[in-house]
Amino acid sequence: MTARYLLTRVGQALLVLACVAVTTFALGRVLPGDLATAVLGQSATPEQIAEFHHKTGADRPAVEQFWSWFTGVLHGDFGTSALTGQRVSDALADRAAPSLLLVLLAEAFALAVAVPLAVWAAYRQGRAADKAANGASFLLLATPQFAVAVLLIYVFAVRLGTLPATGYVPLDEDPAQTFRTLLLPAVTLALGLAAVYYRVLRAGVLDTLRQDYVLAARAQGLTPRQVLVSHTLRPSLLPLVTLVGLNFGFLIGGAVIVEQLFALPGLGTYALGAVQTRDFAVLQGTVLLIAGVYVLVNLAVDLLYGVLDPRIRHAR
Amino acid sequence: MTTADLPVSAPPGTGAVGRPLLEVRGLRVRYRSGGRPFEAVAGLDLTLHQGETLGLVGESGCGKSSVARAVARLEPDVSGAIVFDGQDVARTGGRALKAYRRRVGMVFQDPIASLNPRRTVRDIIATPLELAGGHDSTAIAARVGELADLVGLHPSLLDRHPHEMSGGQCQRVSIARALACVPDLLLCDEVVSALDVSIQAQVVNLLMDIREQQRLAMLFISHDLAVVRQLSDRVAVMYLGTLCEDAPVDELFARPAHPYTRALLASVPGNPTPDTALLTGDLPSPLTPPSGCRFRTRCPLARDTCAEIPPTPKQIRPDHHVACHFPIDATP
Amino acid sequence: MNHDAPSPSAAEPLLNLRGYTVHLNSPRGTVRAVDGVDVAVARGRTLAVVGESGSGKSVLCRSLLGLLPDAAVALRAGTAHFDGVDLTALGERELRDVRGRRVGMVFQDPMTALNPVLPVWRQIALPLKRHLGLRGRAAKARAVELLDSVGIPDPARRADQYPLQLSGGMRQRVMIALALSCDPELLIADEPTTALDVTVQAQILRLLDRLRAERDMAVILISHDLGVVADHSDDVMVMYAGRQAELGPTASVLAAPRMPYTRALLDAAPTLHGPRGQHLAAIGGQPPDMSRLLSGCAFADRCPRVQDRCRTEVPAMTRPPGSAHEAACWNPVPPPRPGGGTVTGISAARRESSRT
Amino acid sequence: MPAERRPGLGRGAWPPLVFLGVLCTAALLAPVLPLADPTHSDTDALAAGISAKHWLGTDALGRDTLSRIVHGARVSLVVGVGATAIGAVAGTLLGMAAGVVRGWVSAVIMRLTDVLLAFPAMIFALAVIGAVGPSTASVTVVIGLLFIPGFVRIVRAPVLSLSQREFVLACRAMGMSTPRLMAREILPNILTGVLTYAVTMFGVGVMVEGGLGFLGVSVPPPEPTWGGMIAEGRQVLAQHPMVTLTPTLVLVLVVVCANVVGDRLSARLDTRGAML
Amino acid sequence: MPFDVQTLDPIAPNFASSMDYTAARGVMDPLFDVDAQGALVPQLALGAVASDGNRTFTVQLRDGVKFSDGTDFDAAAVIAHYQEIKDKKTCLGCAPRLVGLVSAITAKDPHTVVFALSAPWAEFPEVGLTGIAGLIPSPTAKKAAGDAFGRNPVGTGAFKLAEIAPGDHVTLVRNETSWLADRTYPDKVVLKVMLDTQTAVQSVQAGTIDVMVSSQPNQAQQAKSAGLQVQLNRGLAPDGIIMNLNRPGLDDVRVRRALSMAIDRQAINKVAYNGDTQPTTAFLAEDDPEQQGIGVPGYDPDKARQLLAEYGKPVRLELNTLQGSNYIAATQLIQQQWKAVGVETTIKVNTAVGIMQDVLQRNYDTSFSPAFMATTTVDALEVAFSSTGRLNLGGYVNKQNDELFGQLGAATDSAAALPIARQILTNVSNDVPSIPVVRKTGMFAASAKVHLPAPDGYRVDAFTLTDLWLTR
Repeated sequence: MTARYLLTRVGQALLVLACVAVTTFALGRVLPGDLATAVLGQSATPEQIAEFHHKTGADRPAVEQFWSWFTGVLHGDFGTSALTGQRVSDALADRAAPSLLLVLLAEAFALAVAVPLAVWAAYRQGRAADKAANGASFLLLATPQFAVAVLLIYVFAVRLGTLPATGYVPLDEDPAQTFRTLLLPAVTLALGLAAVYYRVLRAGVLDTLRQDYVLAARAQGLTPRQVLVSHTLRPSLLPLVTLVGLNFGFLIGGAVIVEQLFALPGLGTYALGAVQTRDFAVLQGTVLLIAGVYVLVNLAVDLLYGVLDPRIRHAR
Repeated sequence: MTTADLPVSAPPGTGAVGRPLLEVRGLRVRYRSGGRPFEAVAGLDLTLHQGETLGLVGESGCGKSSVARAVARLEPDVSGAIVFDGQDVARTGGRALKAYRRRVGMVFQDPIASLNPRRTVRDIIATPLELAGGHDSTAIAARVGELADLVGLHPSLLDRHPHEMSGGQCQRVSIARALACVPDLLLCDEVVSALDVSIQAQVVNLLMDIREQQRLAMLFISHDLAVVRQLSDRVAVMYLGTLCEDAPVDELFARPAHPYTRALLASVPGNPTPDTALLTGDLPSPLTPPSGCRFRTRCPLARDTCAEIPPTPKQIRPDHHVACHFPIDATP
Repeated sequence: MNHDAPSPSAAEPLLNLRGYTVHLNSPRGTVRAVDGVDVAVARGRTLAVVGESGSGKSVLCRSLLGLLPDAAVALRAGTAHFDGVDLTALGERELRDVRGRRVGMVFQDPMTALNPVLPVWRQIALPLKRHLGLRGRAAKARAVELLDSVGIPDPARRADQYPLQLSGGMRQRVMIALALSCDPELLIADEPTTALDVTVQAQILRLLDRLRAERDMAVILISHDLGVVADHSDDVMVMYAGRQAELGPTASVLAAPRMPYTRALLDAAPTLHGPRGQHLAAIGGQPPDMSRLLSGCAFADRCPRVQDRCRTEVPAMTRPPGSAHEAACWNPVPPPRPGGGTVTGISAARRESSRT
Repeated sequence: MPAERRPGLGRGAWPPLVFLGVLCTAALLAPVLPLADPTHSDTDALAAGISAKHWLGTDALGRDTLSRIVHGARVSLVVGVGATAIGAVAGTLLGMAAGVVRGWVSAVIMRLTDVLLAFPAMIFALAVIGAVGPSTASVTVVIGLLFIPGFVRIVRAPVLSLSQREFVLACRAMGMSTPRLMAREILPNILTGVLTYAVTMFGVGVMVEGGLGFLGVSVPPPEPTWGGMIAEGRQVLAQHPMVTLTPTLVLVLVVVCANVVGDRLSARLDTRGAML
Repeated sequence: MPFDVQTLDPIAPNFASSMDYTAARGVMDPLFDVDAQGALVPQLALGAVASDGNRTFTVQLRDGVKFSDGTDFDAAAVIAHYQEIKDKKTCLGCAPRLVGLVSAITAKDPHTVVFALSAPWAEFPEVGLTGIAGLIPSPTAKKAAGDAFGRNPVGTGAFKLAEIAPGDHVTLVRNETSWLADRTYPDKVVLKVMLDTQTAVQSVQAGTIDVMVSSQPNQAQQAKSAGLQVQLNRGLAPDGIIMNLNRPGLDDVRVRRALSMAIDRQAINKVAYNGDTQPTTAFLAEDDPEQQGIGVPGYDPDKARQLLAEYGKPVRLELNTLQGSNYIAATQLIQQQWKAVGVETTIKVNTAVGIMQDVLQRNYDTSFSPAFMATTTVDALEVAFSSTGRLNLGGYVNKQNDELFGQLGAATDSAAALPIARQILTNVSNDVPSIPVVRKTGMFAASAKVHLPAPDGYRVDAFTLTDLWLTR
């Protein structure tokens, strides 16, 4: 893997982020509605609205607005929420933690379930265990997040009362409680993810099991465990790694429904709120952060490819 | 409409005399590997006369397939001259390229992968005729029938898909397709390598027959020296993108002058040669070719000069060229 | 090489197949991939198995070690005694102790048969751990030793590399080192040089000869190339459509083939010395559909010497009069005139000279 | 050896196909079927259970659940099919172009899909729908846009490998033009893969519409949509779970069916692939 | 809390939600509270005396009260606060008259403030010294923080602000130096934003939170069936539909009356609100002496059809409502009921900002959403129903009303004001510039261990944190 390759990828990533920034900005401009009405209320006079626009810079030409925002971002300044007066970067710092924790936890759960199950099911292809796991994966794939969430809340929070439905506590206050409050939302996300991961990895393992080197490994008298773990798993992981990366980026701001149902102060609800109140500084900052995480994770996935597969490492 | 309306090749020349049908001069084919460019073919000269078969042999990775693809204009990064029938086609486009493509047919190594799995044999053979244009469906159907007959395909096979046929049958389809527009030159890239011996013999025989019937020139690429010997008039030996030796077939097999040619012959199973002629080691990477003579790292006769000066082909006997500083003197 | 070794029939065979039969499931029905094979191989000897694709030679070897998927095998019959134990009677667990430990296997394409994502030494270390209990440094040291023994230069450095960093020849050497890692008594080499260039093929075949002699192994060499077989085997079994066509000492079979198929196979291959520019002696037609139950000789439809009986009765392996080997044919090719020499370019005599 | 084609999809695929077929037919015929008015409140039967009058009960506003599910299918299925069609057609064209035409064309297409992927999907959907207003058309188009990158990826990989296949080289050696090459030689070979993915994405589309409906930004009421029904039913979940469970079950069933059909298709594709 | 927190500065223009109010009410205290009957309850002020024909009000302040920053609460603080309301004119929750009528604020002594009005205003203490306007911040802190006071409020309240996490929660901690310290039970109160009321009820059930607040009663049944304490807070003002009188059809009073007559308020209460609210046709509380017996035309679909027939042209309308709200169920019923009398409507579901924008730009037909002008007094109706009113969102013009509002302000006592007020309400009920539908109803739900306080008289979805305690 050459430095040149890395440089190209970083360049591409920055280009993508720039495009995302422009798109968000443009999308913000075509949204009907005006933050001024939210901030100033129904009784705002035209003069007050004009003054508000002037103060927030909304009366300047779009290109100029974009440029000043963009240069601000380059200097680490994401602007200020016109609605709450909070610095967007501060808000994002607060909001990123629950989102990141949630996604990390969900991915961890999903992988912990999906990986062993997929390997085992592929090894026992066509047997009862495989069929049962396949059926379960289909069901989970088809069950919408909100249905899972509602069910989990009903069972674990309301009926059994063993886990809290809401009440996120920051990590630095009480890590155990953070974990407990994130458990249900993470499981909600994880169930769907696990089904996807299971299917992809199972297909990958089935594919790998057909490879000559697996036959050769069996011809060496290796135990099924050795064959599966040492020879089969790693070459089968590439599509899964791609997917984990994609989903990581996807969920970091995409778990809107789950965040809302579990009252988690994450990036998704923050962006959703910004869309609904037309708080553009917030919207732009959040989308850019989410896209940044996505791009970064996928860059990492790309690098991980090289680690997992020397063919890729040496082809670059 | 009859098949008489179909394009017909120019009358074949008179063999080795006169203007060559194909002349490749200083051919270079470049690829990129992980951003790094390298030359798969590094300055190659070849001459092929009308009705003649030139065998091109060498180990895998020596660039012989790249030569065929370059001649077929399938390689994007090519320099040098490819003179076909007096015209340099290396950089032509448009009508001239179209006309050239009709006069050159190509057959590939993998018989099944060479055919679109979603199309019937009939469609596949008809494709070049449709592309050439100017034929109605009856003329095309008639020509497809003729071609199937020519390559020994039973008409009942015409409505099958490639995966429903054997490798030998698929290769016949490929040949029929390559012959559809009555080319002057047939490029055969390892066409029998993937076939079993008994089927290989059938296809070799077929190629010998149509070469006679159609008065075709052929560039026959193979790593199998015995097959090349069977089919070729002249043989060129390649090593790591360069030409080692080029001679009439009997001359080459009887009196190989390049140490690499000799080693190749010695390695053929069942060929009685002392072990000392066998090569050690492997082909160097084309990304970092050795300086001077590219064969020197494995050559039993290599000396200091070989590392410094790349050898140029020189004629050691009539029509026998060797690119070696120290050719084996095998004059009887 | 032990010239004094007794002939294979006299020696106690290491592997002895009797009526060995494997039927496979396919979408079109049961395929008789291996049909009633009787053959034996002794320590220190090489048995070549020759046939075109689909003749059942790979299925034969893979099924011996239980490497075919359970669902694919419709029937396995006959016996396969390995050092006195019938492999067909062993369960998966017991077979696992045989695989790699007592029987090594080399596959056709070292590019696909080596795991692309594991460094070379790790791949060798896995069977070492499984069978010999070697771990860590000891395993790596042993892997490097093995690489050295198969002629890989700078083995310590190569051990840390991945297969794609090695050339084709080197990969096959690694594959061989892997197969030999636990000192097996039998090595099955399934077309070990088909994917390689001729110059490298020669090196690999010589390496196999050397290793066999050093370790007194039995070797089963699967090949479709009669030239390779001629140079590197003691005995040869020719297979056609899952059945034995001809079996016996290599020199005898190649010099005086009795089954017309073997004859045709020898004639169809172009050579470096025979006449050229003429048609090759191609075998017409295609191999039979193996999911059909063949009432007679499998080669009958393509055979120039076919008789009525060939289509109705399956020929058994018998030793035709005046022959040093067995063939399955109702109308065998007459033996060549004494002193007539070989018709083909393959000289069986050369093999003896190369062995000294 | 000549290979045999598997006949059809296998027995497992029939029940889901029949279910989807019945649902589609019912949705198409909804206006002429003897169903209750999906927007009419029967104030005497609020959140009622199954009865002769209301086969699947009623929702909290007393509207007939069966009728709302069938009418809601019109939205869900149109969005599922429409979004998949948009994603499939655009994604296939772009993916093929990116696979066949190298250089800047490929680079631009791939960067564009990256941008779409990097954009948080739900936020994108909410913003665009917020901008153009919620309707079946806007929801379909937005979900369709979000589907494009997936199809591009699904298409591009096989196209890349196909374009190195010898039959494609053969066609290029014959002088076949790139558009014709894409349409006649490459497209037929990727179509099954696209179809399989499309069937799965149809299920995803139905589910995403449900999610948007749940957030209240899908097709506006009183037009019944499954997501909207689930969201409205949630208000009375504790007392009347069936109001929300019935549409959820239907939604899950539709997506399961789509996935099973897709799985069967790809299994069939696999065996074909193995034969090639 | 079903709303996000925006600012705790009561006179900031975006101080709006019950979340803002509840938090600010915890940090700051008003001069007076209003009880359920509308009577003044002394808080920071002990009493108010009117003189000069309701033109001068002398307010006696509580002694010995300190702001949590240690400064004294005195007349200067009150004066500074009201002066700022007058100067900035940004206070949304303050009565417009406060800005217009208060001419001078002076301190008679450190604990007595005198408000001089330019015109008589009998209800000045009830309107001007309570609610949002009545919350008194620390002038020192306000000067120091400037615009940032909304995030760093300082008052005399039982609590101090510990943290604001916009979109998630506000944390208040006990203010030990408060004059209410002996009546303050929790050490810490976390006001958590939960946009989803269902989630909120479940959180109470699960014990994650103690009390949930909703501005609509939609989850009351569920909370009750889960065994929670439920308190329904019926407000004095209605929820209803505002109309844009410039739109074809809506410019005709017959159509507007028909629309009101088409609405079956009983059915809406039963179906959309589980019977937890109260149907109404009145702009103020029905039993309010000014309102008694007056209301917009009630349910009479036959008459509605007849009026529409008289109008003669087909009426097609768009009905706006708030996304993700409980208005949606009622909106769908109203759509059906209007359809039953022949008025076709399409529903447009919009965000709060979108509705606000549409309404302010008069880019709407009808809207059943929180944009309805809800007030408890007649004179506050002036903003909505005088032709120049700031919140006259439908373009309603009635010259007689304009005059009457003037007379109402000048009326010296309530007896004189009553007939004027009744005339205004009668006019408005006849003209139907907007349609009251149900009483505004909020709801609290809590687990059994919580002592639920009475709702804050000012809002149905807010309460005074001081009265909250947990039984141990």
